Parts: sequence; C-alpha cells; structure tokens
Amino acid sequence: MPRVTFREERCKGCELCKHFCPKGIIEMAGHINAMGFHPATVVDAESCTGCATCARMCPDIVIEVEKEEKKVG
Amino acid sequence: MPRVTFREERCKGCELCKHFCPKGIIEMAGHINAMGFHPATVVDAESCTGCATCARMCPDIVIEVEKEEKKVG
Amino acid sequence: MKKVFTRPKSLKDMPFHYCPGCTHGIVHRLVAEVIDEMGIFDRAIAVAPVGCSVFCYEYFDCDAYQASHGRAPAVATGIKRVLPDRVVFTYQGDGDMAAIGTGEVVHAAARGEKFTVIFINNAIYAMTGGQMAPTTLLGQVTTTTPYGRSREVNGCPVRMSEMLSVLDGSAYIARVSVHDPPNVARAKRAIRKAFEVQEAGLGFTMVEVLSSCPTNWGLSPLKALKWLEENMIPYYPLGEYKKPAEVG
Amino acid sequence: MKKVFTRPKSLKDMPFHYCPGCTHGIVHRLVAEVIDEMGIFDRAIAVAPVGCSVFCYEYFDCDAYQASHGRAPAVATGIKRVLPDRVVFTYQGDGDMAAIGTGEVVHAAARGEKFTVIFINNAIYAMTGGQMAPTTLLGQVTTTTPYGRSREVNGCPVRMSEMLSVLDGSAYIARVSVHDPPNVARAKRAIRKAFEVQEAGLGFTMVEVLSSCPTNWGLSPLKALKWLEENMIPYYPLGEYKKPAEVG
Amino acid sequence: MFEAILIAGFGGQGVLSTGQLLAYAGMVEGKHVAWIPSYGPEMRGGTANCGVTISSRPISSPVVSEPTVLIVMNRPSLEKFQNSVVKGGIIFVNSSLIDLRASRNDVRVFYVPANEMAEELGSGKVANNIILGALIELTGVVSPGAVEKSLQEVLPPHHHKTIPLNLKALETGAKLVRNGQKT
Amino acid sequence: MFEAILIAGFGGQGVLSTGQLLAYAGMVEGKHVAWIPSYGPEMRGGTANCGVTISSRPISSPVVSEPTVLIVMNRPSLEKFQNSVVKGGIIFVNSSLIDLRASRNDVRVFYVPANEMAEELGSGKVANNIILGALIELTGVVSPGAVEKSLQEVLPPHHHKTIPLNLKALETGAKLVRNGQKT
Amino acid sequence: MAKILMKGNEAIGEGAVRAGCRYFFGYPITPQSELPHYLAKRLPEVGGLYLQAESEVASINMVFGAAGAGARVMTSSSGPGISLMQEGISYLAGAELPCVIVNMIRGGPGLGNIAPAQSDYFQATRGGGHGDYRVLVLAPSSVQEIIDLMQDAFDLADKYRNPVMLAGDGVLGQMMEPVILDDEIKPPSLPEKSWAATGRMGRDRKNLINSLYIVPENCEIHNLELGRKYAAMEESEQRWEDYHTEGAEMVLVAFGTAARVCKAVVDMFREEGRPVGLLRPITLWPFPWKRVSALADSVRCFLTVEMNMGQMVEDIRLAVNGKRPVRFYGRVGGMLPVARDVYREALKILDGGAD
Amino acid sequence: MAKILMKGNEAIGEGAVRAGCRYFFGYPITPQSELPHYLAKRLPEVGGLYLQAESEVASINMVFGAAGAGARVMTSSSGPGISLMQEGISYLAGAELPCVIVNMIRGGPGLGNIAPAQSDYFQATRGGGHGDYRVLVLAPSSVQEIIDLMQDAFDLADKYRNPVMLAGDGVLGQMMEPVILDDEIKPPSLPEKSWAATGRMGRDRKNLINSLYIVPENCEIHNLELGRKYAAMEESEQRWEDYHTEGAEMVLVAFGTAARVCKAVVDMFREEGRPVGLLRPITLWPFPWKRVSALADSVRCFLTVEMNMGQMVEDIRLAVNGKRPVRFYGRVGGMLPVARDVYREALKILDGGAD
Ligand SMILES: Cc1ncc(C[n+]2csc(CCOP(=O)(O)OP(=O)(O)O)c2C)c(N)n1
Ligand SMILES: Cc1ncc(C[n+]2csc(CCOP(=O)(O)OP(=O)(O)O)c2C)c(N)n1
Ligand code: SF4
Ligand code: SF4
Ligand code: SF4
Ligand code: SF4
Ligand code: SF4
Ligand code: SF4
Ligand SMILES: [Mg+2]
Ligand SMILES: [Mg+2]
Repeated sequence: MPRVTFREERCKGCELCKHFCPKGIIEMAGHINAMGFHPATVVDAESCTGCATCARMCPDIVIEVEKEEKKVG
Repeated sequence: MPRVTFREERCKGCELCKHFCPKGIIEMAGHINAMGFHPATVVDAESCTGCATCARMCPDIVIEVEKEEKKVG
Repeated sequence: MKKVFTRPKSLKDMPFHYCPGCTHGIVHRLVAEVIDEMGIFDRAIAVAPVGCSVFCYEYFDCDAYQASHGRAPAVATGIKRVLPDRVVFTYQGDGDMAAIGTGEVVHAAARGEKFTVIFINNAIYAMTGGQMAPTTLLGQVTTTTPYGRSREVNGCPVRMSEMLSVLDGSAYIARVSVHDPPNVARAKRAIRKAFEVQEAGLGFTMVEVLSSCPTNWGLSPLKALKWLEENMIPYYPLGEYKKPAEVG
Repeated sequence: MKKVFTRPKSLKDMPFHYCPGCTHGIVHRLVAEVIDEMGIFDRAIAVAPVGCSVFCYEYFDCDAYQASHGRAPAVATGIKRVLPDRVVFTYQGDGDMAAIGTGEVVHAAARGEKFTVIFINNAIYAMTGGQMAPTTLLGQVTTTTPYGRSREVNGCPVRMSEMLSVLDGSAYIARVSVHDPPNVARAKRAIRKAFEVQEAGLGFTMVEVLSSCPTNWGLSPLKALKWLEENMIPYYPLGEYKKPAEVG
Repeated sequence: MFEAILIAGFGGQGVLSTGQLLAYAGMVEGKHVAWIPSYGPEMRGGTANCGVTISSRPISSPVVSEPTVLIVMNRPSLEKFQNSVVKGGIIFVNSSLIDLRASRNDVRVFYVPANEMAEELGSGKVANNIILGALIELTGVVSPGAVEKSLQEVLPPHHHKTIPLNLKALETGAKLVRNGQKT
Repeated sequence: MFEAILIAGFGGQGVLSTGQLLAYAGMVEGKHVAWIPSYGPEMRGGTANCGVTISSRPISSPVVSEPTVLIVMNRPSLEKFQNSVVKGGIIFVNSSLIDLRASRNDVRVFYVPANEMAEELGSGKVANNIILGALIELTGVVSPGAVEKSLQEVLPPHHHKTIPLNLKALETGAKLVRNGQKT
Repeated sequence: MAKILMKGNEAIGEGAVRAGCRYFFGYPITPQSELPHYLAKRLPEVGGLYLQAESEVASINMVFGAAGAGARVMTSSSGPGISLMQEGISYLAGAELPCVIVNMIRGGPGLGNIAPAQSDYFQATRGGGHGDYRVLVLAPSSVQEIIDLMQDAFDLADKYRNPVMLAGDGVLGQMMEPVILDDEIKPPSLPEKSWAATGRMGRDRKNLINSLYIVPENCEIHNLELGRKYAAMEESEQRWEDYHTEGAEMVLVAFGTAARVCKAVVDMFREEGRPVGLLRPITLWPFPWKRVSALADSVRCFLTVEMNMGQMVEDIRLAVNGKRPVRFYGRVGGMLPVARDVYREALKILDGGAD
Repeated sequence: MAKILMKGNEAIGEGAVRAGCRYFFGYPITPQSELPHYLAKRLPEVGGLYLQAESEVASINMVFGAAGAGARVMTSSSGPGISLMQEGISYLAGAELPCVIVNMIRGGPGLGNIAPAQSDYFQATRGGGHGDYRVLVLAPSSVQEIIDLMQDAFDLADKYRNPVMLAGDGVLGQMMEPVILDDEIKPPSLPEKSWAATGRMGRDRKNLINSLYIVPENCEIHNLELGRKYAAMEESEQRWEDYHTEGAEMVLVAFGTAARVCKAVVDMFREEGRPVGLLRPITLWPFPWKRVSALADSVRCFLTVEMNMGQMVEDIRLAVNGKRPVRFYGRVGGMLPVARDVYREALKILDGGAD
C-alpha cells in the first residue's frame, strides 16, 4: 500500500493538495500548527494510489510519497 | 531654365550630389573652401532639369533649386 | 517501499518563506529536480533576483549570487564568461526581468549568452506590496492601479517570451504554467530542455512560468490558480516559442 | 522662379557639424520638412540624444531637450504626459536607443506613448570613436571588434523594428534607408506617417533609418552608401513593420 | 502618562487596525500618539505587529522595543516578544490560540480566550477588541468614550453597522478586568 | 631646454603622427617628453591638433596652451592658434594650403609650401615632415639622428619602405632653413 | 482644519498634492510604497497623473521631461533606486530643473535591508552623481513636518531651479502621527516658468533644456554660475531647530528619526539639571554650519548621533573647525539608536572630559 | 625593459593585463575610449575577454558576476557612466568583491563635456552610491605611474576584497609619455579565493555572493565588519608624494593632472628661494590625512588646487582641523589650472598674510 507522509509543521494550509488529490482523500485538520495553519492530512489512507499528485502541487514540499517497489524496465 | 545654387562655404565635398545627378553635370571644384573641402559645382547649367535630386541627397543642405513657375493643380 | 516523491537534494532542507499556496515553491522544486536528474548540482550556479524569490539563494543548495534588481542576466553573463563549463541560471520575477531589467535580458538574449532564465510571471510586483508590473493585465486592480490597469495610462502588458524570441541569440524560449498537475509536468519538461540547450551551448534560454500570487491578488490559493488559468493564459498563450532544431 | 528645393524653415540656418557625407544631415532635413509641411512647428518639441546627433537640439529650431544617453524616450514621456497636445519626437542613434536605452524604448512602446522616435541605425557608436553597436553587422571591424564582430563573443545584431513591433502599444513602425533618392523619398513618407499617427493619438511610433557613417566605417561617403545598401539592407529589411488600420 | 503598546499576531487578525483605533483614541483625547507597523518581507511569513505609543509628552522613537503593554494574538508572538516587556508591564495573551503560559513573572499576565468570547458575541472578528477593552479598563490609557468616537472615524462608513458589536466586545473585555478574571 | 610645440591642421594630414614622431625622438634622446592630442567631437569638424612638449625637466601640464612653436597646416588653424604663440616664438605656415599671412610680428614666421615641395619629392604625404625638418634645424629640439631612429619605431613595419622618402623630406625642410628661406 | 492620523509616506503624497504637484513618476521600493499607493489614488482625483516607470532610471528622466515642460513633478525611492538616479540627478542639476526627489533611506550598502537608516547622507549632500552640483536636502522628523516641508520643497525647487531632496527613513514613512490639514486645497499657483520648453507656441525665441557645454570655457562659466546659486542657497536656506541648546555644555546633533531619540536624551539630562541640548539640522544641505559654528563658541563639546557609520559628523567637524571636540555615536544597518544608550555615551564623554 | 611612448588610456590597459586582469566589461565613453580599444585587441592575445556591455549598469553587474567567480576583472567609464554604476558599486562593496573601476573624469554636471576635470572627487571618496561603504581610490599623475598603480589596484582589491577605483582625467588618458615596461609578462598568480562562487565542484560548503542582510542586527554586524576593514585601509594604505615640502611655508595640495601643474608652481617659488611645497595625494581614499595633519604643525598655510569647485579641500580642512588656514583655487568645466595663475594666487595668499 502506498504511503503519503505530511511534514505537518511545514504545511501552510493552502489546500492545493486537497483540491488536486484525484481520490479526494485529503482534508484540513481541525487543529493549527505552530505557524497558525490548519495542516492537510489524509483521511482515508487506504484509498491512496500513491499517484503523488498532491506532492507535485504542494508549494512547500510537505508531502512525501512511498510505494511498493516494482521492477520497472 | 531651372537654377541650382550652391552655398559653397557649406559644402563638404562629399560628392553625393555629383554621383546622384541624373544629368552628370556636377563636378568638384579645383579650389578648396574655408573648411578645406573641394566644393561641388554645376559645370553645365544648361542641362539642369531642376529635378533637385542633388539637393535631396546633399547632407549639408548646400543646394537650392529654382524653377520656372508652372501652374500645378 | 520506494520513495516515489521526495524533496530534491539540490534544495536545502528548510521551509520556504513564501505565502500559503504561492507557486514560487513549486517552481523551485521543479528546478531542483531537473538539477538532480541531470546530475549537474556540482556545476550549478544560481543567480537570485530582488523580489519575493530573493531568498532562493538560500534554498538552492548550489553556489549562488544575489544580484541587484533586474541585473541577474548581466551578473550571469559575468559568471558564465569566466566559467563557461558551469550551468548558470537566473530566477527572476516580472518586475525584475520585464521592467527594470529589460535591457539586461534583451541583450543577454541578443548576445546568445549561454545561461537559463527562469522567469516568474505573476502579473504583479509581489515583494513590495502588489504594485502594477509590466505584465499586469488590463483592468487588474493593484496597489498602484487602484482604478484598474488602464490601456490609455499604462499601456498593454508585455509578452516577454514573444519579444525575446525575435532575437537571433535566443535558442530556447517557452511559456508554461503551474496551475494544475499536467501543466506542472510540462513546466518541468521545459525547464529541463532549457538546461539541456544551455549545456549544448546553443544560446540563451528562458522558461516563462505563469505563477500565482494569492496574497497580492487577494485570492485564496485555489482561486488564484483558477484566475491564472482563466485570465492570464488567454493573454499569455502557453507553448514553446523558440527551440533549436537539435531539440525535440 | 519658384524654389523647388530650399532649406526647411524648421532648421536653423547654421552649418551641421557632421562629417562629409554623413546622412544624419539628410534625416534632419526630412524631419524638418515634415514639420514644415504639417504646420506643426509651433507645437513641435525635439529631444536630442547623446551621440553624433547630440547637437540636433541646435539645428531644429523648435523647443528642445538634451536627454541623457539612451533616456530620450523617458524624457519624451515626461514631456508628452504634461503637454499632450504637442508633437514630440526623439532623435536617437543605435547606441543610444538599441543599447543603453533599450529599457526606455521598449517600455515607451509598450505603454503606447504618443511620440515619435527617429532611430538612426548606422551600425556603430560614431561619436565616441567607432565602437561596436548592438546593430553592428557580423564580421564588421570596429574599434572594439578589431577582429570583426563575432557571433560567438558578441552575438547577433539586434533588429529593433521587428522587436518593438511585437508590443501592443506600438502603432507605427517602419524601417527605411537614405542611400539613394527613391529611398530618401520613402523615408520622408514614413516620417510623415509616424507624425500623423502620433497626432491621431494611436500610440508609439518609430522610423528606423539605415544611415551611413563614412568616418567610422572608413569609407568614402559614396562607398559608405553602397556598403549600406549591400550589407545592411539584407540584414535589416526595409518596410513598414506595423501600421494602424487607420493609416494607408 | 506614557504607554508603549505592542500588538502582535498573524496577518489578517486585525492587529494593525486595532493599533490604529487605539492611537486614534489617544489623539482624540489630545495626547501625543504614534503608531508604527513592522514592515517588510516578514509579511510573507504571515506575522504582523504594530506599536502604539500614547504619551503626555512628545514621542521620541515610535518604535516600541520595550513595551509597557504587550498583546499577543498567536504563539510565535508570545515567544518572540514576551521578554521585551518592561518589568511591571502587562501581557495580554489570546489564550484561544495560544496553549502556552508566559514565562515572565515580573509582569502581569492576562489570559483572554478572545476568540471564543468573540464567537459568543457573534463574530470571531472582534477578538482584538475584547482584549483592547481589557487593556483600556486596566491601564486607562484612553477613555472608552474616545474609543467609541474613534470607531466612527477609523471604520469605513460601510462598516459602521458593526460598531455596536465592537462596543460590546470592548465592554466585554473591560468587564473581564473589572471582574478580576485572569483566565 | 624647453619647447612646447603645437601642430594643427585637418584630420588626415598626419598631424598627430608627426607630433608622435617628434616626441619619440625626444624620448630617444633621454629628454622629458609629452604628447597630447585635442580630442572630442571637434574631430567631426575635421580638424585635428596635438601638442608636444620636450624638456630637460619634468613636464607639468602636457597641454600646449602657449606654444613656443606652432605648425599650422590649414587656414582655420592659423586663425585659431597664432595668437597663442609666446612672444619670440616660431610659426610654420603651410603656405600650400594657406593663402593668408600671419598677423603676429613679435614671432618668427616661416612660410613653407610644404605640399608642393612634397609632391616634388614624389608624395604629398610627407608635407609634414618637410616642416618638421625645418623645425628641427631651426630649434635643435632633437637631433636628426634621433628622428631617423624614431621613424623605425613609430612607423609600422609595412611602412618602413617609406623611410628614405621621409628622411628626404626632413632634409629638404632642414635645407630650407639652412638656406635662410622665408617664403 | 482637520486633525487626522496619517502615515508619513502618505503625508508626503498629500503634502505634494497641496503644494501643487500633479505629476509623479516612480518605481516601487520599500519602505516608501505607501507614497505611490497614495498618489496612484489621489492624483487622478485632482486631475494629475501617477505613472509607474519601468525603472528608477526611467523615472528620473521622466521627471526631467516633465520638469522641463514646466510642471511641478516628483519622484520617490530608497537607497538602491536613488543610486540609479544619480546620473539623472546630475543632469537635472546641470540643466537647472526644479523637482522633488524623495529618499526614504534604508539599510545598505547593496541590497542591505529595508529598515530605517541615514546612510545616504553623503550621497544626498555631496552629490552622488558626477560633477560639481548640489541638491537642497530637507530632513523632516515628524509627520506634520513632512506635510509642511513638502510645500517648501516645491517652492525652493522653483525658486532656485534646482532639485530638492526630501530625506526620510522607514520609521518616518511607516509611522502614523496626528497632522493638521487645511480643509481646502487651494489650486496650485505656480510661478511663471518662462524658461520651460513647452513648444514655441508663438514664442519668439527657442527654449532649450540642456546640460551640455562642449566648450570648456563655457562649461566653466556655467559651473561658476551654478556655484553662485549654491552660495546663495548656503547663505539663505540653512534651517535647523534648537532644542534646549541654551547654555548647553554639550550639544547633540542629529536629524530625522535620530533627532527624535536625541530629544528624549536631552530631556533625560535636563531633568537631572544637566545643560545638554540638541541641534537638529532641517536642511542637510545647505548644512546649518552658521549655527554650529556659533554654538562652537559656547559649548564644551558636540556629540553627533546618526543612523550610519558617521557621515554628517564631517560637516560638524568642518563647521566647528577644531574649536571643540566632536564625537560620534552611530547605529547602522537599520538599527535605531536607543535613548538610554545615547544618554550613557553622552555621559561618558561629559564625565570623561571630552576635551 | 623597454622604454616606449604610451598613451595613458592604453597604459591602463597594459597595466591591467600585466596585473593579471583577463576580463573587461565596459561601455564606450569619451575620454577613455582608447582603453577599451586597446583591450579589445590585447585581451584576446592573452586568452582574456573583452566584452562590450549594453550599458554601464550592465557592465558593473557583469563585473559583479565575474568578480564573484574569482576573476581579476575591471571596467572603465567617465562621469555619467560612473554615476550609473553607483548602485552596482554599492553592491560590490556590500558583497565584498574585488574589482577595478576606472573613472577618467570629465566636465560635469550632466552631459557637461569631455574635457579633463576632477569634479567626481566626492563621488569617488564618499561613495556616490547608497549605504556606508568606501572604495579605495588611486590617483596617478603620470603614464608611468598608471602602469605601476594598476598592479597595486588589483592587489589591493584582492587584499581587502573591495572595489578599487583609478581616478584620472582626459589629460592623463590622452597624453603619451615614456614608460618603462618589463619585457616579459609573468602569467598572473592570483591569490586563492576560497570565497568565490564557482559552483561547488565538490566543495563541502556552499559559497554565496550577497549583500542582503534582512535582519537589522545582522546588517549592523556586517556594517561594523566593513567599518573595521575600512579602518584598516585608512591605517595602512594612505599614500602620497612629498615635493619640496621640507621647510615649506605654504603647501599646495593637488592630485593627478593638477598636481603636475602645481609642481611647476613649486619650482617657480623654489627658484626664487621661497619655501613652497606640494603634497600630492596618491590615494584619495584613504586620504593621506596623517601627512596633512603632520604638515599642519609646521607650515603656515595650505592651498588646495583642484579641477573642480572645491571638493578635496574638505578633506584637507578635516585633517588640518582648524590649525592653519586652508585656501582653495579651482578651475572647472574642463579647464586646466595654469601654473602662472596658481603662482599668483599663492603669492597673494603668502604676501597678504594667510592667517
Ligand atoms: C533598484 C531597486 N529598485 C526597486 C527595488 C524594490 N523592489 C524589490 S522587489 C521588487 C519587485 C519585485 O517584483 P517581481 O520581480 O515581479 O518579483 P515578485 O516579488 O513578484 O516575485 C522591487 C521593485 C529594489 N530592491 N531595487
Ligand atoms: C551614460 C553615458 N554613457 C556613455 C556615453 C558616451 N557616449 C556618447 S555618444 C555614445 C554612443 C553614440 O552612438 P549612437 O547612439 O549610435 O550615435 P551615433 O554617434 O552613431 O550617431 C556614447 C556611448 C555618455 N555620454 N553617457
Ligand atoms: S498520492 Fe495521490 S491519491 Fe494519495 S493522497 Fe496524494 S494525490 Fe491523493
Ligand atoms: S499543498 Fe502542501 S502546504 Fe498546501 S495544504 Fe497541502 S500539504 Fe499543506
Ligand atoms: S537639379 Fe537635377 S539635373 Fe540639376 S544639378 Fe541637381 S540633380 Fe543635376
Ligand atoms: S552633396 Fe552637398 S556637401 Fe556633398 S558635395 Fe554636394 S553640395 Fe557638397
Ligand atoms: S507575496 Fe505573492 S509572490 Fe510573494 S510569496 Fe506571497 S504569494 Fe508568493
Ligand atoms: S562620425 Fe559618423 S555619424 Fe558621426 S558625424 Fe561623422 S560620419 Fe556622421
Ligand atoms: Mg512578480
Ligand atoms: Mg550609431
């Protein structure tokens, strides 16, 4: 199962990841981080495809995505 | 008969008038003017058509051209 | 588990100072990824502008210069002429490059200087508080066009990619955008091409990136991207304006 | 007897300081004739550059300004914005306008400033002793390209008319030459059109005049005109690059 | 009299306009006043602060480097500024957003759950004015009447309808102090 | 010894290089020398002049404003500079091109039909050196030998074949003086 | 007569409008941005023009054009931008064109920062551009004074046909203070400018705006004429404020923001009964050397307080001419002097025996 | 060791090449054109680069890039062009980059003319750009000295990581004088520049060329460090020439071309047996105030002779500090002082009783 990790303290709550996640599984947390923003978080990790769209749209490089090793070429 | 007049003291001897006169009637004088140039002069005034080509190519506005008054338009 | 997405090595591990949702961050990442992927980190030299991205000299972990406002192309010229085998890029905003630095970028392009300009067009002077830039759209309200940019007073926005493409010395010029994932991918490809053309010594290269400034546009990050798509792209068409025959 | 050709009234009656055969003098005359013929002498304001033609502020008998090197378009902007009903023109060389003054002319054009630039392209910095200009041709020997202008070191000559035509604010842009009588006549028509477009308030106007510098080219006045025709025109094609629909 | 008040928080929390309201009130009362914001690219980081000096004598530097009163609307501001407060000074902490206690014990510290209280009044936007009300009540630096008058001047006309709410917030803050609450 | 020599004429008359030749010769003889051209946009007008100072002492200003010797190769230069010559100084007038007499009578004036004489020698280009020869003979500011040596250095190698002609011109000028001609 | 709270930068704009300025050409830079923002809104209201130039070089040359055309015109910038204007300022001075240039000084050199500083004193008073010329430099120290000096700035510029600079800093620009404004704005009545190049419009002679004097003799005459003008300015335009200099043993000298701090220092001393005063130059050029020189006869010593590494102190030394010791205390890079520190420094000098 | 006749402007070029300079970025202007002409030919011969920039602003920023990359690099201009470089020079000083800037001063202000002048003294010595910074300024007065000082200029630039300016004028640039040149040019051996930003190339830390210190506290530290460097330069690098100052009653002070004229004046006096001398500053900044201050103890008065309206005279007054009268004699706008006139002026002062 792919894994998305958020470096919460770096998140500025811009919601771009949330908007662009094709699975719609990112939400903004209720609490605020030290910078005063509601950080993004995955609410349904199971559904994550590891597509990394969220990461590619995150301006603050908050998100890391890991996936099962597949032999490619 | 058209008349071309040269303000000799302003001539810099560049020879442009001479080169472009369709009648080939402009030559450079043997003497030099106060600025040290051989001034241009018309050697065959009779043949002048008053086309003012010389004047139009003279960078120093040395040449004035007059012509018989013709009623135009 | 394999990391399919992680922070590029060429970016120092520190937070950006940019506002929430500012796409400067995305472009930084793309440039760093290209440097990583091309394996040129050790030879890379960044020239930072004056503008919101002034601190990019901190973020890019390669050697760097902080240039005076608009003059990054002249600084890059000085560097590259001394060190012709390095990979030199400037990172400049639209105030920096399309206003005060017009002379420098035009002549760097005319001379065919072999470096790459990453040109961030966000239609505003962001750092100084949202004044009109040469790239500000007609009608756009800014702190110095409180009644909207007027054609009569301020003239029309300048299209730098089109203008620089006219010069013989420019080798690769493209306009891209980062308002959605497919465009982000395209932007990265353009940046890579520009660096490759620089490495091939073919001439001046520039990638103009349409970018958002949620803060000074007064829009949420998401609305800003939508505004960019709907307003900027029609005036600033995306595409490759110039490329050498050698490059696909 | 009627004078079919005489000194235009707008030119003060004094000798030019130009070298023998320098076409600056022809262009001065054309501008003055257009001013006379349009009856705008009283409203005309000239802005002189720094270059061989710096003293044109003496020759044109209208009110005049001597601008700092390259900045005539900015000075003209200041004048015209204060006095919008005057006819303002700058007279600038290729060093003045295409090098140091690039930013000013690009942005005057972009803003659509309603004045006219008479741009003398003689492929050289003449006044300072024949150094390479941005418009110097490839291979051309000058005092700062003793081995000939090299594409690799100096890049390609810039074509200003083409570049400024890209901008939305430019209304009339033409390139003419004064190397023979028919072209002198065409040059005058272009200058007249530019002034008319300015009067109509349609935007920025410029006439680029290919011009000779016998002294710094090291050629006789006649050979210089021939060199211009054979070498400059192929690289700098003549024609109207931009004109408003309103103008024939 | 002399008060140097520093108000700090996130951008968008109304920190600057709260300071202006206070300065205006001081002016209305004929006192010497000066207001100054922090400016510059820090605004990118999203923090904002301003200093307000109100004094019976001409004001030397308007920059408040040693506040007699500090209002902090977020945690980074508390951490950054608490040590600058003069001995015997006052700190107002917006405890709705700050889960930290001030570390100074030579100053008076008031914890005001301003956002919650403001929400109770009907709008989170008046959180600042709750603290401002407390400040005025405690220090008497300006009179409530002067603030009320200033609201009319400082708020753009289309916001005048919010004046009653703002007054309520100021009064709520004042009551807090009168009731001796130190949450 | 001290001579301040001003050489003036049209551009293209070799005025500057003649001055350099003279200065070089002075240097060869171990004297203090300085050469300076007029520069600037006057060049457009087609005139050129240079000053050469040769002295046994260090040279203060190299600008020759009060020449001890003046060489004029054209009429405007005579008109412009004759009054600057020091009393008792010398003026050489190229009478081939100047149909005017000098108006000074407190200086010595030599009229040299340099162009004609040069044409006679085979090339109008050595007109300057005819006058230079006269100057050297008259003033002894440098020795003919030093000038000969300097020609080798000053002329680019592909012009060395003209050295005999130049020497002939210098000698012709010298003779003129020796014969006491004051044309 | 309304009393309102106003930002320094906005006060510059309002003061300019009230002084009849209708043209502003400029390029954004911190810390003066509120001024262009204000004028972009305000000038169109009074039929004027705010035009954003493509650079500071363009700005100052637009000012050259507009001033030559007879308009009251201004530009504004800070350190780096003012440096770029130096050629243009030299041209304006050379062509004797009136205009107002605002420099809200920030920390330097180079990009430095945007915090308040006074490190462009030399540049302002010695002419950072080429050639012998002078710019009249006004240094307000409160928002009210900004408003008042703007009128003077334009009047002096016209009177002497010379650029006038207003030198402030980020603190003065950013701070709000109460100001009193006349309720009505009189329409500007500009002095006649018969020299302006406005197109001949029937005029029988031609007007020329020019700084080129190709013949050295003429250029010398021009410089000597300029020199006489500057001498007249030195004679008539020295301005300063005396703050408790009466009977002072030590006089602090400081301008602008630093002078505000020094007033507090003087108060501290006077409260203790020690005779310390402040001389606050209002014109930085011409420098009020008459006053300094007079004080030098009575005080024991001077302490210059600047937000730089020591620039104005040279003018004080020149004015004092060795008669008394002149000491310097400075903060740099955007730091402000703190009253307590200045007090301590002054005390050290006083007690240590300055002489 | 060849003795040849060389033009001052060309000597600058040859001196630079011999000092190991391989990069020139510049923009044409009279009266320094022979320098670019010379280097355009000469630099390619030694594997160097002559690049003509599109403007002086571009030139100085190309210099910034090349200097940051560790090269010995120079640019050259005159008045108007140097004014345009002021922002760039402030950046170079702020980023502590070594380079050499030549100013062949001409008549100003504005376009002025192209005749020799010294009216950019203030600009050169006080920093015409923004912020507190200093440029080391060398003022040769003969062609041989130009050659010699070019080596020093580059060495001092590298030693202090600071821009160095060579201040000349049209006379020095245009004149030819004999110079002695070493026959061989040693290949340049540059000091190691571990701070240069050349690409990391395996280096474990990153190099940064920067003048931005956004936090005022840091900017102050930076300025104080720069200040210490300038103080070290003031301590160690003051240079001057004494010409018959021994036992002098009056000392003339003049640099560059004016100093040549003043030597003739001193000779005139000394021939009459009157003890008049000349102090010729070779460094304009740091100004040789140690020497002036020492002389002030023994001479009766000073006469400063400048080709401007009176600029260096301030430094002399500062150094003399009221101990002796300091008089000024100047010619402007491209005019040269004439020995006879200076003599007369000096005599008037001497006989009129200077004090
Ligand atoms: C010479 C100079 N002029 C002006 C400034 C002020 N300034 C700083 S950033 C900036 C504009 C930045 O706009 P842009 O280049 O579009 O970058 P952005 O902030 O939008 O990313 C300006 C005008 C300066 N630092 N230096
Ligand atoms: C700021 C500045 N830089 C350089 C110069 C020197 N300069 C005078 S004229 C000129 C170039 C003129 O060339 P161009 O504009 O082509 O005119 P031309 O003489 O060829 O007609 C230059 C560089 C100057 N006066 N000011
Ligand atoms: S990796 Fe893809 S699916 Fe998973 S959270 Fe990110 S965008 Fe959504
Ligand atoms: S895109 Fe990045 S910064 Fe924005 S909300 Fe998502 S994780 Fe946070
Ligand atoms: S008018 Fe025509 S025909 Fe007559 S001289 Fe001139 S060019 Fe020749
Ligand atoms: S074109 Fe004019 S200047 Fe040239 S030779 Fe003819 S008359 Fe003389
Ligand atoms: S102001 Fe605009 S460009 Fe600058 S960091 Fe914020 S969003 Fe980005
Ligand atoms: S130098 Fe060239 S451009 Fe200048 S006047 Fe002479 S010929 Fe004309
Ligand atoms: Mg921008
Ligand atoms: Mg040209």
